[in-house]
Amino acid sequence: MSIPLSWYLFLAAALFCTGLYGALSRRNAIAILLGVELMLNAVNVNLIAFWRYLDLRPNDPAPMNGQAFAVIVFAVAAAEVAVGLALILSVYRRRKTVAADEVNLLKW
Amino acid sequence: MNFWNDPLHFLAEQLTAMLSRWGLPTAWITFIEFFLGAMALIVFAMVLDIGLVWVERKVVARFQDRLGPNRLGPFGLFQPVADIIKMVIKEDITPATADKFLYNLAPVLAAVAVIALWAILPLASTIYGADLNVGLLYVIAAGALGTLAVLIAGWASRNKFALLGAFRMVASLISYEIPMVIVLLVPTLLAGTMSLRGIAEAQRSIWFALLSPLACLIFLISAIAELGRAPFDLHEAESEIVAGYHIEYSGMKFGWFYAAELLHAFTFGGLLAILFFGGYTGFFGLEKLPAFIWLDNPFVQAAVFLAKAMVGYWVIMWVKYSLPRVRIDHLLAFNWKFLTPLALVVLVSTAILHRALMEAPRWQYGMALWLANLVIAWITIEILRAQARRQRRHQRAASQRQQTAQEQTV
Amino acid sequence: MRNEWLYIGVFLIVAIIVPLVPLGFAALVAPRKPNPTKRLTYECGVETVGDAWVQFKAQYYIFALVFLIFDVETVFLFPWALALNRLPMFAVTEGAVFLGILVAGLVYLWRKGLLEWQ
Amino acid sequence: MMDWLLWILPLPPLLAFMLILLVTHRSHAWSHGLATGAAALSWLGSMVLFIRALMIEHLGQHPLESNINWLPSGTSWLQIGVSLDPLSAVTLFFVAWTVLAIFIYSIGYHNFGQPRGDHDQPGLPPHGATVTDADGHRCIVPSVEPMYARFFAFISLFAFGMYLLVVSNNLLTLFIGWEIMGLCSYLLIGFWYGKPSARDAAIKAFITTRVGDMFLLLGMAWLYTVSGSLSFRVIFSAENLRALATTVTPVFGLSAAGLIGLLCFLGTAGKSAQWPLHVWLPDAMEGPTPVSAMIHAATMVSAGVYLALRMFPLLSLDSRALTVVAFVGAFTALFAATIALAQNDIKRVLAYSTISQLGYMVAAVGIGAYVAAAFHLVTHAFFKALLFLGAGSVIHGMEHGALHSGEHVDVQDMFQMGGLRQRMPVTFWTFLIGGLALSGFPLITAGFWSKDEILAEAYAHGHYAVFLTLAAAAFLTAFYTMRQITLTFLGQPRTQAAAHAHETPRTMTVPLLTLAFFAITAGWVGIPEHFPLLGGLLPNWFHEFVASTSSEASAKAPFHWTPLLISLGVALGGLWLGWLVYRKVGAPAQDKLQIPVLKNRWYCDTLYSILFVRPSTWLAEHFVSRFLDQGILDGILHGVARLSLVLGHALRNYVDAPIINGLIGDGTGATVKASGSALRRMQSGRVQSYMTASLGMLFIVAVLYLGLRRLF
Amino acid sequence: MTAEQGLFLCAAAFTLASAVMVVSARRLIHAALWLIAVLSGVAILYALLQASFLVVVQVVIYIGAIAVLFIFAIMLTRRQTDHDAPSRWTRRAPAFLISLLTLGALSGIVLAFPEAGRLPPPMPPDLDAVNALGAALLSPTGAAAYAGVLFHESYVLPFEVASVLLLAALVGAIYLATTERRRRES
Repeated sequence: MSIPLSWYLFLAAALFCTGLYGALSRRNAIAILLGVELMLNAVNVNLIAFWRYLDLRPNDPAPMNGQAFAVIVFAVAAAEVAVGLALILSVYRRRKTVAADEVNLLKW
Repeated sequence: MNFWNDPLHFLAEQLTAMLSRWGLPTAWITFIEFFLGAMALIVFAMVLDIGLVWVERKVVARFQDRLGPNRLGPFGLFQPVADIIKMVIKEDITPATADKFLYNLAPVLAAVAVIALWAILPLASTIYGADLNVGLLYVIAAGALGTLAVLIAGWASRNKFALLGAFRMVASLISYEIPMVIVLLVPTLLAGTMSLRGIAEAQRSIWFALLSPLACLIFLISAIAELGRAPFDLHEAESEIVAGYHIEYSGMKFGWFYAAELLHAFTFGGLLAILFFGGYTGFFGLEKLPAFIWLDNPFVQAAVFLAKAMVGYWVIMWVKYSLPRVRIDHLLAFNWKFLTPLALVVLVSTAILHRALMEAPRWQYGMALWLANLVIAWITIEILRAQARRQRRHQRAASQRQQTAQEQTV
Repeated sequence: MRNEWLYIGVFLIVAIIVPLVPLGFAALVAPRKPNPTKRLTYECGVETVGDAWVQFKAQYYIFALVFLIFDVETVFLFPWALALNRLPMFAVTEGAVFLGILVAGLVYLWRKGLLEWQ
Repeated sequence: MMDWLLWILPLPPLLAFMLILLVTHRSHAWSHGLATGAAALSWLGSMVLFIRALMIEHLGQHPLESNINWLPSGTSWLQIGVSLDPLSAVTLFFVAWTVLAIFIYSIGYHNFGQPRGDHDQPGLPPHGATVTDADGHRCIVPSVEPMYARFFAFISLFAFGMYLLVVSNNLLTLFIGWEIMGLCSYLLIGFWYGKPSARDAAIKAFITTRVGDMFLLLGMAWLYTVSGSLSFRVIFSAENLRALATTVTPVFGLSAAGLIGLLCFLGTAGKSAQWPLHVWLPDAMEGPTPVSAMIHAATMVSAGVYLALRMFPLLSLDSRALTVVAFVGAFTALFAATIALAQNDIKRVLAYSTISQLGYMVAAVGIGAYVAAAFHLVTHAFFKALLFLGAGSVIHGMEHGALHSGEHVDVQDMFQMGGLRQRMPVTFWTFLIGGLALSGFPLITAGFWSKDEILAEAYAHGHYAVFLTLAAAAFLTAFYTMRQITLTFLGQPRTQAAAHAHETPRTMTVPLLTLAFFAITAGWVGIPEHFPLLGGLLPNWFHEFVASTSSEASAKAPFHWTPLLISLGVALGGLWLGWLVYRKVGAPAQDKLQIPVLKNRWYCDTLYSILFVRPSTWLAEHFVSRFLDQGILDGILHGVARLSLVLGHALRNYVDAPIINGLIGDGTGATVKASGSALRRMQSGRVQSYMTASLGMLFIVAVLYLGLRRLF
Repeated sequence: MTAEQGLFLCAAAFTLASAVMVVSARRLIHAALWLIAVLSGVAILYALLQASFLVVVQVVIYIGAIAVLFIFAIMLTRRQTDHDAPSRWTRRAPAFLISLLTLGALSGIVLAFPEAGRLPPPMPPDLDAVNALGAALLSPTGAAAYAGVLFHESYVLPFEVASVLLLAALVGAIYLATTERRRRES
């Protein structure tokens, strides 16, 4: 009971930015997805911290907003990974590469 | 509270008193207690494991109509010790191309994945590590860890067979985790909690195996698959891929894979007992009678639990040594086309009945669930028979066509 | 709940240490005479050809994919199963709908013939 | 009882849609049985509701309404509800009739019961099947539509959307129905996706209407933020309206009410094809004719006007907004009418006339003639559906003839027809009725009364510009209608196909007759009191009834002779002229009126390329040469490229597509495409650099914003 | 510094270090395994936050499924993904800058956040979090009482939408992951 909320928030921010850096700087598409995963986890940490610190109130029937959000984020993350990796695989199958800067499909 | 009806907490209190008399800060005290508690449980598990080596070998022998270990000590009881010594003094060969760190990490991880289960396994109403309110999910999580260990082992030893074995293993593991998770929802529903202890307590009146035999069966099957034992042990199909993911491992590292598998099997026997056969309870309210109050003594309970677990373990061994290995396509088809749908049906029916008859008298409730299971089983069998008939018809038609063709040629 | 997780944490630490003990012991007592032949990867005595980290068929990936989706959905169902007792029948139907969508996915795979191994 | 009926009213078609798709898509009879059955159920419900609505006193002030909480999300609720007020009642009336008629018509149109085609495949219109009849010689007969069931599934879904839109008492469900219809329109225009033209038309329709919908969505969002609800009752509550009217927005100093009204009106413009978003409607004729009849004449395009009428209380708060609406409507009416003159395709003529008629209604809304607009909405739905179905029947007959005579003619080209009067009498008479109604033939036809009311209102409220425009449009309307009738039915057959055309089966003629009945009688409910002779015969029930919907609806205009005489003059004159010009079109068909229009087109083209394309290319070149910094800039330039592409397409479509009848791939388009690709060359297409760029932009903007905040 | 803070700091350091390894590891398989380390670290944080359900779900879904999926994908594209060649500094420099800026901005927000210094309130004594979560996800009528317990929020819509989302993801991913040949077969 001795950790102020800000600690968690700072940690989450750092984690988020690490993930961001990975997502922006990596060449390999899968590595980019890894970075995105980091970011999602950072978000979840925030959500749960808010749940614990701001959502919960004594003598109040357990509000679960934070946890509900987090669970939904899990679902979203799962979907994102599934589709993302599938995309990468199909691109790989066609072009034999997963380097993001060789995959410039947005161009056309 | 005395030692006989609540040993762990009794000892814990004594210890706390003693240590605080020595003037340690409470944080340290809790830590030490936790450490000792964990140590005790794990050591117990390890000793049990050593025993299991003997049991396994003896039982295999009997199944295969051999004598099995009988030289070393009475009934070859010291055989496992010899095994261990052999393991330890064997040379440990690491392939030159292997990914060292991961290669060494894998067996430890495999062991941890199994041992971790013992943290929440309630041996008795008062003898347990932690009474986690998400116990069932914890079990699944530990399973995930095991999957990881296999994958790492297969990848790190940089061997085609190993990797292939790992892939197969993981494919079957993750496939069979689905029906397992679904079916784990049934005890959760019935007991209204996910803590193993709560589930065991909820079965004082009646075992869930009676309320939902199908769920029990599905759990058993998927558990065997999770253990990767025969008939689902494709990952170490000697004839095809030599020894699967731990082909490159030797000495104690292999030993840990082996030990982990045995302990895993026993642990799942225990889980089966807890989830469907009342765990440490099991006298159907008899213990309530003043004359039999002693039946509720933790040590009796622990004995009951271990006995049940051993029975489950026995069944698993039995299956292992009497069934041939299935082909991987059969393995996956069986899971996805039979087990998973069945599990879903069982879950939904159980949920509906449970919710609908919550207030109804217990016997009606029980009968309804039980009958529902019977009906589902019957329907399933009918469907299977119909399919089998169709297949036979096709085969017969095919063979006849062949015959006619031959006759024409002749 | 806190100290339960603490306990589990301690337990896991111990569970990591325990396997390491025999391993370390083995490392001490076990002989170590490596030679190149011995340290080759074992392929039933045949010369190893090519890298072991060969590419694998996509089917494994597909099963992992299906597993992921189903896993998430089943995890969603645990709170449902627990809260059932306090919620009206409507909640059961909700869960049924949820499962129905799950089954739809399964049926899709089945119809697509993706559950067959080849 | 009523609530309950209101709630379930839209459902039967939805169920039919699902059942057809999931279960009965193999069986033709089951499919159309389900669809028509569902339509009939909804029709029955609508009639019951309509009659009940007539019985209720002061329905306008106290509409039937019921709301439920639909879905909880977080701590807020999605609330939906249904209501029945006079406007929705009359809309329900004509929707029910037209939908049912068209469902039945489709059975015949898609050759139910005919054999399967020899080489038909899904996605293409049926080519016809060879059969050997009793006495053994083989002949070609129409073949059944390959995707028969799918068609009925789609139109069922469409009907659901329309009913939902009509009964809903809030913008949310209205919008849902709106979008469902948009989807169905897309699916059905592209029903014969084998034809590239159909594909393009479908996409064009979808995108163009999407543009309007986006603005509508904006309006809705704004409305929700302002009034905290989307239900009409709340939105149009007095205090809310006052608040909306008083708040002033930064946009041209319009009041919030006016701006929101205009945003919603853009949605209308998209849906009911008002200039400048009208381009999709002519192309939409690629779909099967029942589709053109239902979606692009009777119901969906009416939905746009319906929305405009719903939003009228909002619009009427801001005179400038109203003026904009009025002029857009009037302009569209004339604009489309001029184009309709030059069409040879029987369906395209009708398409443009639809646009122009919708223009009438919108203009009516704009001049505050609320009731007149609703009135014209109803009558137009009937006679335009009638006309389209008639056209479909003609085409069908022509196909029959073409199959019989085996010559390859464009069965939709009016110059290939002629003399169908004898061949298909029922079609001819019904089509004639529809045509007269469209051109506002005096006294007997519905179109006359509604159109006349609009003109009268315009005149009475002193909107002389609008009045004159509409009068001119009316003249043109009469002209091209008569041209169409003359070319199609009168004179002598110009082709073998026309000579061997054949009356269509009863499933098609019966709907024609039904609609023809309404095309005449629908007008009699709204005869002004002070009309000479006929005035008092029937009470002007329609006005009383509908006017009570909205308090803003203006009082009836006093009677004037001028508009009456003018409308009489233009109608009769146009008809006569049309007959005069086209009665002697010989077998080598040529049209006298094409040339100037063609010339005009080229003129527009050059003008347009000077105005737009050159600058954009110049811009592109210089950006390409100068600031090619793909790290930072390509994000924006990417946007620029997209924008110029979209803009280019829009402009190109609106300027020349109408005049060259949506002919694709002309010089302008090519130029624009070229400029677009020139711009596109500078964008790398890498996700990461986009992300980096966008984030960088974000920071720059943030810094600027905060900095400025500090300053001021 | 209390023991709890110590625990937190250890977990945080572990998590962040592994995160750095994830974005910097050359060999992708190692990056994936480091990701698993990060995930476990986050799980520990959940445990510190007393969100038991989230702890296990984190392990089950992320480590058990998502990480495995990643590893499979990496092994399926091994020919390319064995090593991830370092990207040009022209890419890394702006990325680093942006991330740094983001970090600054986020920290600024946290510092400006009035509740930042807050300490956690005591857990409600008889809180069955999973049960309450289920109720929150499923209770059909937002603020309605069941068994005397009042739920303030209801996530029925997200709950169902999640399943639809997952179904869509499944179908789409399968469609992408299967080759045309297989599709033609089926």
